[in-house]
This record gives sequence, C-alpha cells and structure tokens, in this order.
Amino acid sequence: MAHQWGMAIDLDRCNGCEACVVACHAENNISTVGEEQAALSRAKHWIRVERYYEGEFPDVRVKFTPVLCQQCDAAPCEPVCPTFASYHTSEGLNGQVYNRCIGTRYCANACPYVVRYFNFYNPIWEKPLQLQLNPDVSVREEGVMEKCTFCVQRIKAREIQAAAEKRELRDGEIQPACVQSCPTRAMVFGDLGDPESEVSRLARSSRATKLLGELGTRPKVNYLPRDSWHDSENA
Amino acid sequence: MERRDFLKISAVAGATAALEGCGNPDHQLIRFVPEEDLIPGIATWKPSICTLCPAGCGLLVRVMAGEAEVVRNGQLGLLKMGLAKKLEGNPAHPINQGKLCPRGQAGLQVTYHPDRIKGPLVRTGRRGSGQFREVGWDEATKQLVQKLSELKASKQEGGLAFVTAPLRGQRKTIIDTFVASFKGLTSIEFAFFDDSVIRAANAASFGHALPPTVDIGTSNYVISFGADFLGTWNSPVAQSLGFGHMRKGRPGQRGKFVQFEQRISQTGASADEWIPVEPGAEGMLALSLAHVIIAENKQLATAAGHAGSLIEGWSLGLPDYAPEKVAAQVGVKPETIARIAREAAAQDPAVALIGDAAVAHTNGLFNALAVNALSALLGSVGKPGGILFASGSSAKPPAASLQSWASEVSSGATAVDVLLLYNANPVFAAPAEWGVQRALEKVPFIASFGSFIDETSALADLILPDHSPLESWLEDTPVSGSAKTVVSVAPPAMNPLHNTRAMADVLLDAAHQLGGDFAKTLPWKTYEEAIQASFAALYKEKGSKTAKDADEFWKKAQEQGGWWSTEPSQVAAVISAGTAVKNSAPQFSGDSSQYPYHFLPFASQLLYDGSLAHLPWMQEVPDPLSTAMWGTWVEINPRTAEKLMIQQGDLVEVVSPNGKLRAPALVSPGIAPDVIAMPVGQGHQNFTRYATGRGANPISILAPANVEGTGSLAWAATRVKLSRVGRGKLILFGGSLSESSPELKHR
Amino acid sequence: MTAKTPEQITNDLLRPLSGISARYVFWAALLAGIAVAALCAFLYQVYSGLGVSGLRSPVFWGFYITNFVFWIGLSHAGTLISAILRLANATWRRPVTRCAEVITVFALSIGATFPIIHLGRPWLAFFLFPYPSERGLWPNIRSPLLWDFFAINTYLISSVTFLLLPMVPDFALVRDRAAGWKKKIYSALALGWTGTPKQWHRLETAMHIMAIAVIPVAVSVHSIVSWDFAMAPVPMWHSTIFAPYFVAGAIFSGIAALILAMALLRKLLHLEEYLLPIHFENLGKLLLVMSLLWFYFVFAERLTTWYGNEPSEMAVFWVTQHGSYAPLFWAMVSCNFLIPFPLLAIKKLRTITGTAIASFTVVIGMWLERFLIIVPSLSHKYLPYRWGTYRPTWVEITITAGTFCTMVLLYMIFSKIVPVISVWELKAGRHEEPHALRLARQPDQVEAD
Amino acid sequence: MPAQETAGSLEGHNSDIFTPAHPTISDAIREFFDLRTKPVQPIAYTHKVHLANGMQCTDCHVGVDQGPDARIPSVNFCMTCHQVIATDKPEIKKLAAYRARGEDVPWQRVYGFQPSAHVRFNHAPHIRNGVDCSVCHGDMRQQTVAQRKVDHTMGFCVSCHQQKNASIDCVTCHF
Repeated sequence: MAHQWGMAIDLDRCNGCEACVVACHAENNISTVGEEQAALSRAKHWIRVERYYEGEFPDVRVKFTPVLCQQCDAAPCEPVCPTFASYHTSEGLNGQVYNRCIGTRYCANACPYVVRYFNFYNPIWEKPLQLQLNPDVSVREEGVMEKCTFCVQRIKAREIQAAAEKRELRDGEIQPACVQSCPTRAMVFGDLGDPESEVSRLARSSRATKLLGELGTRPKVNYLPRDSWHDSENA
Repeated sequence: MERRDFLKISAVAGATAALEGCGNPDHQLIRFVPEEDLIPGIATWKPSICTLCPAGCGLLVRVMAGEAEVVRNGQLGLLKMGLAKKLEGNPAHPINQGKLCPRGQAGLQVTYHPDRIKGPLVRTGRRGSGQFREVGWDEATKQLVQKLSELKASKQEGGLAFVTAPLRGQRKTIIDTFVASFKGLTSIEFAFFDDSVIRAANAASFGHALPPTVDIGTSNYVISFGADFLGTWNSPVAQSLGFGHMRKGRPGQRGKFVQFEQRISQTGASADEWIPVEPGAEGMLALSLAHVIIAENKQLATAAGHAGSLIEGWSLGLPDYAPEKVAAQVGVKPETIARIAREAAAQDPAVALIGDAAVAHTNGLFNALAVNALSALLGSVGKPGGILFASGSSAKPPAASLQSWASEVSSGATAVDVLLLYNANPVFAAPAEWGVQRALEKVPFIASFGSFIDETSALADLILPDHSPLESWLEDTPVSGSAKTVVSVAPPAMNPLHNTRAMADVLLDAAHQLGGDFAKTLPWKTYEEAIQASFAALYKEKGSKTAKDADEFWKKAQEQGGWWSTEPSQVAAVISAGTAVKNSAPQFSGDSSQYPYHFLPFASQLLYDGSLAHLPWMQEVPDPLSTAMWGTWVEINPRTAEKLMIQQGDLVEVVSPNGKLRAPALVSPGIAPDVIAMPVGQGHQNFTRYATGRGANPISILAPANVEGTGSLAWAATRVKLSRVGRGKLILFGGSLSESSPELKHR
Repeated sequence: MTAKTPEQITNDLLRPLSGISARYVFWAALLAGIAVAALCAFLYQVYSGLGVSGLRSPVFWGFYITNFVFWIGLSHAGTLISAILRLANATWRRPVTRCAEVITVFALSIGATFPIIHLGRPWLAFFLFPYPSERGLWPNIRSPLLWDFFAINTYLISSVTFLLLPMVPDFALVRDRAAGWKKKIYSALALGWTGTPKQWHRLETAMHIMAIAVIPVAVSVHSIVSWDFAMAPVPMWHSTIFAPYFVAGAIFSGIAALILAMALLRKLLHLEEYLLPIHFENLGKLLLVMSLLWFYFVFAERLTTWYGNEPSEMAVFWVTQHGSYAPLFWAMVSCNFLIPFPLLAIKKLRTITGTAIASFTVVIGMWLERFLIIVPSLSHKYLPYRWGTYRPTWVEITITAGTFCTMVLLYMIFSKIVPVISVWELKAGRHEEPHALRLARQPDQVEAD
Repeated sequence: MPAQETAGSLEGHNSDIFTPAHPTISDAIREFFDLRTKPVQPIAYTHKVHLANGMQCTDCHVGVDQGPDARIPSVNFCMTCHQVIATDKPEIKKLAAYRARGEDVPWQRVYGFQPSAHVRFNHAPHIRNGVDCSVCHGDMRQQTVAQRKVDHTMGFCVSCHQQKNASIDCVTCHF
C-alpha cells in the first residue's frame, strides 16, 4: 500500500529549544517578515513550540508542545478549498499546491490548529541572503497560503533514490528537517502504514494522544505527553 | 482548451509590452568562469565546525551549485559556485551526534549576511564615525605590519594587546606566540558568559581546570543549580541529547531532574520539579542537601573526598546547614530540602551541577565549590551518569582580565600602542563601568579582524575582515560535551563570497614580514599548515588504528570532521591542597530599600550573548518562554506588576546604581516577585541593519562587582528599581499564557 | 389629498425621469468620488498585496467577508418580499415592489464582488469557473465557496429578470412620451410592448412563475452563505442554527433597507401621495416580526452555547459577552432589538419617521452582527497560544464606505431612468386602493397611453 | 534551474533585494500569459554538428541522468576540444575571446518553467524510465541553436504521465 507518513513527538523529551523552528526556516525557504509584520501577527513558522504556563509562583509548571501541520486524514482544510489547492495526496499528506492557490484563506479558517500561514506580501531576501534558498523547495509569492509539508522534497528525493537503487525505503531513512535537528530526539518520522516502523510503534503506545483529537480530524502526528517521575520507578 | 487561451479571450488587449533584456545577454551581468566543477541540483555534504558558542559542535554543510553576485578584480559579475544551503549536526561527531541547536543552524546567515564587511577597510572619518575606505589586502597588511614594526622598534613593554573571544587550538597558539614576541601579555580573552568561575572551582575541587562534561544521559537524578544546560550553558546540544536519553532513552527507567533558580529558564521549564531559591543561596542550599545526606547516614562525609574538605565544617557534617537553620535564607522549605536530599541519595547515579547566575554572584565560587562537594558526596564524579572531564587542550585559565586591562589603560597606567580585536565585542558585552570604550579611545591604533561593524570594531582604524566560518579552515578542541578526546578539523565548506582573509593567515603573513624569530616560533606559512602540523603531532602522540601515516590521518580527519578517541580519555587530576572556604553571603550593589529588586540578566536562547542579534532568523524565531520576537523585554512577576501598576507591554524604566534602561514589561508567573529578569542580546547601538537600535542592553546597567576569588564579573549581583513610563512595544508570537482561557474564569 | 387621474399618476411617476437638479448632481458627484476612491484602494491592494488590509493570523477573514454577507443579506429585501407579497396578493404592495426589487439587484451585485476583492490573488478568480482545460482541472464541488459562486449567479439572474419583467409596460409608457434618442432606447427596452391582452396575460403568468421560483432560490442563497461558516470547525460557527438564522437576518436587514429607501424616495421624489403611511405601517409590522425572530435566534444560539459549556465555544462566548468584543455585541443587540422594538411595537411610534429610524439602526446592527459572527470566532480558535485580534486598515474602510456609496448612487441613477413605482401596476390596482377609490366616479379609461 | 533562481534573474541584478515579485507590471502580465521572448544566444552553437560528430547529450549536459538539472557546460569545458578544433571559425573565435577575458559564455535559457508554476522537475527519474530527450526537447540533431520546440504545458506532462501511468498526484511535481 502507499506510504502513510506520520510523526510522533515525545513531549517528555522536548525541551522547547526551537531548533526545529530554525531547521524548518532553513530547509523550506520560509522568509522572515520583519518587525513591523511580525507585530501584525504575520510571522511564518511552519512549526512552532507552544508554551503554556500552569499554576502560579512558586508552583509554576511550563508545558512545551511543538505544533506543525498535523497532516490530518480528515482534514478540514481540504474540502473547503474551491480550487483543490489544498488536497489529500496519495501518501496521506495535506498537499498545498501553491500555483493553484487563489488566496481565499478558507483553509486557514477551517484549520483548528492554525498551522497555515499566508503570504500577505511578497517575501524579500536582502542579498546575498537569498543564496541560502533551498533549490528543492518553491519560493512562495504574495497571496499564497503555505504550511508544513512534512518536508515533501526530502520524501520525494528519497523515494526517487530508492527507486533508482531498486529497493524499498528503510524506516527512519526519511527525516524532515525538524526531526533531523531535534537535539533531544523528541521527534520521530516514518510510515504509519508499516506496523513495524518506529513511528507506528509509538503511535500504538498507551501514551500516544492526538492534538484536538476530539474534533475528529484524525491527525497523523502523535503526541506522547510529559511523564512524571515516580520514586518507585527506579527504586 | 489551454488556460492561457481562455485568458487571452478574457484578456485586456495590448497590455503586454515587450521587456528589455529578457533572454538577451547584452542586458545582463557578465559571468565569470567557474572555479569549481559542479553538477547543478546535486548536494554534497561537507564537514565543518560550529564556532558560534564554546561548545564546538560538529557540522555537516549541505553544499549545492548556485549563482552568486561577486566582485572579481573590481568587476561585478555572476559566478557559479558551491554554496552552503543548510547546516546540520555531524552524526559522527561525539559532541552533538548529528544534532544542532537553533543558533548553530542560523550560522548560514553569518556567511550570507547583507552587512558583512566585503573587504579590508581603512578609517577615513573620525574614530567611531563609521566612515571607512575600501583598500586592497596588500595596502591593509602593509599598514598593520608598519604599525607593528614601529612597535617592535620601540622595544616597549606590553605595547601590543590582543582582545579575543575565548579561543582554542592553533589560532590561540598563533595569537599567543605573536603577542608574546612583543613582550606583551598573553591575549585577553573576553566573553560575557565565561566559564572561568567553574573552571576555577573544578580545578580546586577535582583538579581539572575545565568545565564539566555532565553525563546526564545515564544519570537517574539530576540537580541543577541555575544552569540553563538545555539552552545555552556549557555544551547544550550534548546535554540535550543526554536529557532526552535520561527521560525516555532507557525503557522502564526515567531519571528525575530538579532545577533550582529564580526565574524559570528554558531548562527549568523541562524540570520534573522547579524550585525557586534565593539569589546567591545556591551554595548554602547544596550544603544543606549534603547535611541531610550525611546526617541521615546515606553517605559518609568522607565520600566527598578533597572536594568536601574544601568546605568548612564538612567533616563535622555541616552542622550549620541543617535545613531548618538555612531554610529562611535559602527560601526553600526544610521538608523540601530533606526530601530532595533523600531522593538524590537513593538514586545512583545522581549528579549536581551549577552554572549561569548561580556562579555569577559575588559568592559564585563558594556556590560552585559547595555544589562540587555535593556531587562528590553523591559519588558521581568521574563515573558514568556523573561529572566527567574531557582532556581539553587549553586547561590554563586566561591570564589577563579585560577589566583590569581596561582600567589600567583608561587610567593611563599602561600605554598600549596597538590593539588587535578578534571575535570580541567588549564595548557591548562589558559593563559600562569597566570603561572599555574609554580605554579603546586611548589606544592610537586599533585593528579588527571582525566580519561585521559592531560597537567595538566601529572604533577600529583598520579592519581586516575574516572569512565566515563556512569559508574558512576550522579546528577546535572542545573541552566539554564528550568524555572522549575530540579534535575537530574542517577545510572550507565553500569559497569566500567576499574579499576576505582568515585572521590566522593575515597574522602569519604579518609575522613573516616582520621577520625576526617568528621564522622559528611561527614556522607555518598558512593557517592550514599550522593545523596540519598540530595533527601530525596528534598522530605522533595518539597514533591511529585506521590511518597508516600522518598524511592519511590528516586526510581522514578532514573527511570525518576531526579525530576523536574511541575510549573516554583518562586525564590525571592535578589536585592542589586548598584551604577550606566558609559560606560567604552574596553581596549586591544597590541597597535593598532603594533598589528593591534583584536584576537577573540571562542568556537568550536565540541571541546568546548578543553576538547573534544580527541574524534575522534569530530575531524572528519566538523566544521559547516569552515568545517575543524582534525585541527585548523585562520579565516581572504578576504580583510585582500589580503592585507597580504595570501591565503587559507597558514601557518600564529599570534603574540600577550604575545606569538605567527602558524596555517593555512581560508579566510572567515564572519569576520570583523580588526578581526582575532580562535577556542579554538586544540593545545594540551599531550592529548591522537587523540589530541596531533594537531594545535595551542589560549589561549596560550592571555593577562592576566581581566573583570573589576570580577576575570574572558577578553579573547577577546588581539590584534595581523599576517604574512604568508609558506604553511599550512588545511583539509576542504566542497569544494566551495559559491553556485555560482567561475568559473562562468569568464562570 | 386631492384625487388623482391616471394621467396625473403617470405624470407624477414619470416626473423624476425628466430633468436633473443641481443638488442631484452634487450628491451624485460626491458618492461617485468615494466610489472611485474605493476602486483605487482595491487596485492599490492588488498591486501591493493583501498585507495592506488589517487581516492577519488567525483572523484571515474580516471586513470584506462581513460586507459580503451583509450585502447578500440586504439583497433579500426585494425579490423575497415582493414575491411573497405578490403571491399573498397583498394589494398595498403595488407601489413598494419595484423599489424592493431594485435593492436586490444592486445589493447582490455589490455583495458578489467582495469574495473577489478579498482574494489573495484576485487575478486567478477564474479558477472558480468550471471551464475545460488541457490540465483536466475543475473546481472543488465540495467547497461551500463554489456553492456560493453558483447560488449567487442564479439568484442574480433570476432577480434581474424578476425586476425587468414588470418594467416592460412602463418602458412602453415612457417610450410613447419620449422623443429622439431617448425614444430609441426606451423602445428597445420595451421589447415591442403594445399592451394587448395577450401580452398582459403572458406578463402576469411570467410574473407568477418567477415569484414562485425566486423564493427557494433566495432562501438557498443565504443558507449557502451561512454554510461558508457552518461547514468549518470553528467555535460558534459549526452550528445547525446558522442557515435559518442567516435567512431570517437577511430578510430582517432587507426590510429595513427597503423602508429606508422608500422613506428617502418619498421625500426626494415627492411621492408622498403614493408611498403612504400605510405602507410604512405594514412594512414596520413585518420588521417588528423579523426583529423578534432575530432576537429569538440570537437568544437560542447563546443559551445553548452557554449550557453546552464547551471550552472553545465558551472562549468566544465570553469574549463577545463581556470581553473585548462586548461593546460591539451590546451595540448590535440595541440596534437590532432594544431600539427598534419599542419604535415598531408601539402604534403611536410606528410612523414613517419611527420606522425609518428603526430601519436605520437595524441596518447598522445587522452589519455588526455579521462582523461579530466572523471575527471573534476566528480570533479565539481552539489553541489559546494562537489567539489574536483584528484591526481594519484604511483600505478596508475605504472599500466598505465605497460600496455603500455605490449602492446609493446606483439607486439614484435608476430613479432617473425608470419610474421607481410601477405605473401600470398602480393604475391596475387603483380601484382597490384608498385614494384611487375616490376616482371611481369618473369614466374608466383604457390604458391607451 | 530551480524556480527561485529564475525569479531572481527576473528581479535583476540592479536591485539589492531578492523577491519573487515581478520587477514591472508588464513582466507580471507576460508571465501570466506565459509569453516568452526568444532567447538570443551569445554564440551560434550548433547541436546538429556536435551530435553528427557522434557526441552524446550527456557528454556536455553532465548530471542530467543523476539529478534534477542538466549542466550547461562552462567555457573551459568547450575549450578542451576547441583549443584545437575549428579554431578558425568566427563563432569559435568568440568562444576563445570569452575565455581570454576570463568570462563564461552567458548562455540563455531555452526551456524552464515559470517561477509561479512552482514545478520541481527532476530529469533523472525521467531518463531512468526511458523517456528520450527528444520527447521534451525535440530532435536536437535537426537543430542548430536550441529552439523551444516542445511547449512544456501541464497538459503535455500530464498526458504523458497518464500514458506511462506515472503518478499524476499534484505533489509529484508541485512543491
């Protein structure tokens, strides 16, 4: 069967360092919008680390949750797009076809995770910063919606390579930029269609939960919540 | 039917005027003959080294063909060349094992920064006016050599000063040799967040003048006193890898992590238990924990060995540190202290570490020694899951302190004719009280090797821009992060974009032009040669299983990004008998009645010490806790804010005995009511288009207090008062602070 | 009030068509000016990007979609009302119908432009149009936006026909009196109408069919508009009540707009003898009913949400109830209920002025309602970390103002081209109408003219 | 060549910023209607002659069978042969002149997708699956200076993908 790409994020490992965010910027040609636009809440971070405080001093706790496109199986963003710019790919990704996007921003409204980012202006790189741009990824223009693609360019490259070498893809062979960079190895990427894969194993684990799972969007990102320490555990 | 046919039908006629030059060579830049033979669209991965912080992580650079606008012999044109496209961790490297922190990944933007200095500059306007003239390397080097030879002729003591960031390896050797030949002091190493207190403490306690390599991964109980070890402290990537392993790397076994500090750091945010402690009381707290462990016979006092013997009253079981006795001063409940002590004692291995603000109080050294003693008592020193020491090269702590040098020069006690600057920005990163700027103004000739105009290099008379790290030969000998001996090396990942030269090459060139005994002391023609020589020596010393001779050893090292031992290195501790120290209470400048709040600067997860404030990525990526972008903030406890009638985003004025600054307020539950925290990094007066004039610099208002027994700055020893002065500009990426919306509270 | 002969009626009603006063020119110029400014604002937005609007994450829809819903809602004035009144054979409707139907056509055409104005790349709007291409790509029929596309077009076509049909005899009337180039134009418009019984019969039948056909279309249009929201899992959007809620609101605002228009026409075109207090009285009653109905819907929606106590919905609930959007919310309630209710319920107050004032507040209130449906929900979605806010910029405000001016301008121009009151219908029904009854003694005239 | 670099060259070197925005409105309109100016090659290179002399496409367009893009040879590469071959021909003299000036030959793009098409085309898999160069580039043996013989519309790609039942999922090419 076709691959079903998915991810597992262990929040007990995540320390909110933002490495994934920068990795994503570097890999996916995400432009910086600058102070003025950032103040208008137009900054684009395909992956963001949500931070929530709980309790009051001195009994304060902080919770980090990296939130990226959940690549839902029942994605609210897909049916609402009038031009099929947002659609379900054969490998279960929520595709975003930039050239087909006319900028209704309906998908962004429908997305409960608010992980879709809109190009309110044409992006700008002050030369020679543009030399860093990744030639494997489009540079999106004004009026186009964009979002996490699970680094589809890396997926495609590996698939093409595997085909050339006449072999199957190995589990863990494909690593989106965020997964690759994560200093605590909190993120795991793989094929949910393959029950043997690491990501499937984690998705099956008793700890696995989905973000806003109650909405029935059937996300393909599994979160393993922060554990607590029990003396007994190691005694 | 074709899309554009459809359009032509509905098209406005005649709207398509011909565009000049499209598809016609006459209207385009000339193209230079490529120097490299590249296949477009195919990436190659080259090893490199991250130089943005002292951790020294190994990099893999993704290089692809691209077209760059370059100037070659005075003409602008396009050149097809290999361009770095992405930085990732080098999986083979023992320190970061393929992983990389956000700062490291932004290194790309250093190379491609629009405001990089594109060639040698000579000052034309008055000093600091920022008016420079571009010159060729020959002229620039000539000027440098001339100044130096004049100095040599004058035979005057210490006429040459060289201020650098902490360096390691051959660059340090070259600089020190160079400076020494001028009968000067050794180079002056300066960084705001330096590790000299910890080095001093470790030298005393364990006989290793090195920062610790904390093996968190296999530890079962980690107590951190103020160290932001998952964010910026010591070797964050290595420590993060360990943290992940401790938490979930060992099925059925999950270590506990306790953090003591005044403000929830990014590290504290990940702790199983976060416990606020009074500023500067960390040492006392550590000893109180030790007291419980000894008193309850979980461990014998003698188990702490030499490290314990350095603490007064240790052998007696630290009678003065009973939890109930110190609780008030420490600000932690006695029962909590006792519980943590019992938990830690019950876990093996358990480790305690200290860093950042905890050692930046006047009693920082005592705090460090106390925590070292606790680690020793927990029996985790030199064992897996505990504190290890890598065989760092530069074990000797830096000789001269910038502070004393600056005061001598500005007072005229020392006359300096030539000052060389490399990777250090003391005008920004040292307290105004040190008078670095005044000192620099007294120096007749300043040359900077920096790649950017910053507050310090703006004062230079001559600028000899270094390559960016990716364009340059690199070597490093990390002193922490791996128990193995690590010697990293990397050839340039790409050709230089601009007319730049490696600092070491320029220095060697100058040395040869100066002649004299340099021929002997600095025998190498280039930096590359120097590194190769060091590897030849390394091969002689260590040998190799895989390489048959020094050349192959050298080649292999370049391919994999360095050489590292297969086994943890065993370095003999050099223990020197020390006298027992007694608890010393932290001193704070500014009396508590007039300045009611402790001022706590902290390293920014993204801007580090401000040296990365010029990278747009680092400016726009939200800070992990505040989610602030493109600016700075003053962190205030809600109760304090209420008392002072300060609202989120209000502009507040922070006043210390040594100065004042203004920044927007961020009301956060994660900070003690009597503490005001502020990230270091913003507030540059002159540091590229992205950082200049943005926010305020907390360093500027710090008191020049020192950590007792060391030369380094006690940057957490300042008190402040604050007041609301108006509306500020606070740009946050995050909306609500908490998951349960404030609106819901109405119910 | 003196009795009117059919001749006088014709004269009175055709008077506005001849001659343009200086005051008229002044106002027309002013309105046109603002409309042009709005057009420039839009071109500026196309040129520099949607960033010039106040839209941002997570509030991706703001003023533009508010206006879209508002105008489509307003368009329910005419067609629906006049259709219902026709079918119900409410004879007092005769002077009212045309003013109403005109509102429909204009409001609809204005509303329909907003989905294009709000696009990130308006020049690609043709992607919505199902045309065969070598790429074999079609629009997504699952998207409510596409339903809009078709529904609105259907509604527009049908209401234009519905408006034009009964105009034919009046065009003939004007044709017969006009001369020169005017005569040419009007004879073209009159489609060779001579007023033979056959033609009369055809017209009546056609009108009847259209009246029946247009009602379901109108209802479907605003239901679909409501589904633009209800189909998305956004707190307070994803609700079954939305379709009827929107339709009711649409008719509500429609009637208000109609009363307002009539009040103005009455004054400006001196139609005091034709648009009588009785008309405002009756429409006022209708408005009262709708106001109550609207309040009922809002109450039902709020109450169920509050009892449901679903956290994400409660966030939106509270932010509108007494959060940052509370002032707007309570302004809306006053405009749509607290103010109009007494004005319309108390007989003494249900005067022309009274109903006009009530209508005015309702128009404002209904605009606010659309805004409060869209923005608070978007700014408070499920993840509090991404909660945000929204402030419109001058671009959005200018374009909004521009469309209101365009509406009035179009109406003014229309009143100069076609009699705003259907002459033949009025005559046809004159013997049923109070002032016409008094003419009954005179010999009956055949509509020869 | 990757889309954004095409966009960059559209933006032109006179600007110190890089953006996918079009420098002029007319550029925008031209791209919208996919109107291309016929490229003017600096040297009248003839594919016909080279191929007739038994050379293969991949001799010069190295890497086309390994990755996304085909290399356009540099002046040095040409001169490896033309040091000695046909040195008297005027066009070869031009070539030598470029080399002498230390310049590369500014060959102009003939094919290539509009940046706004967001197509990530990769040569290698097509060649591996036995798609002959001529399918998309016409018979170069008949061409002197390269001409845009085949119009690379989406219909052209899709129809071929359908015949060879290769994936026609949008994300196969657009990302």
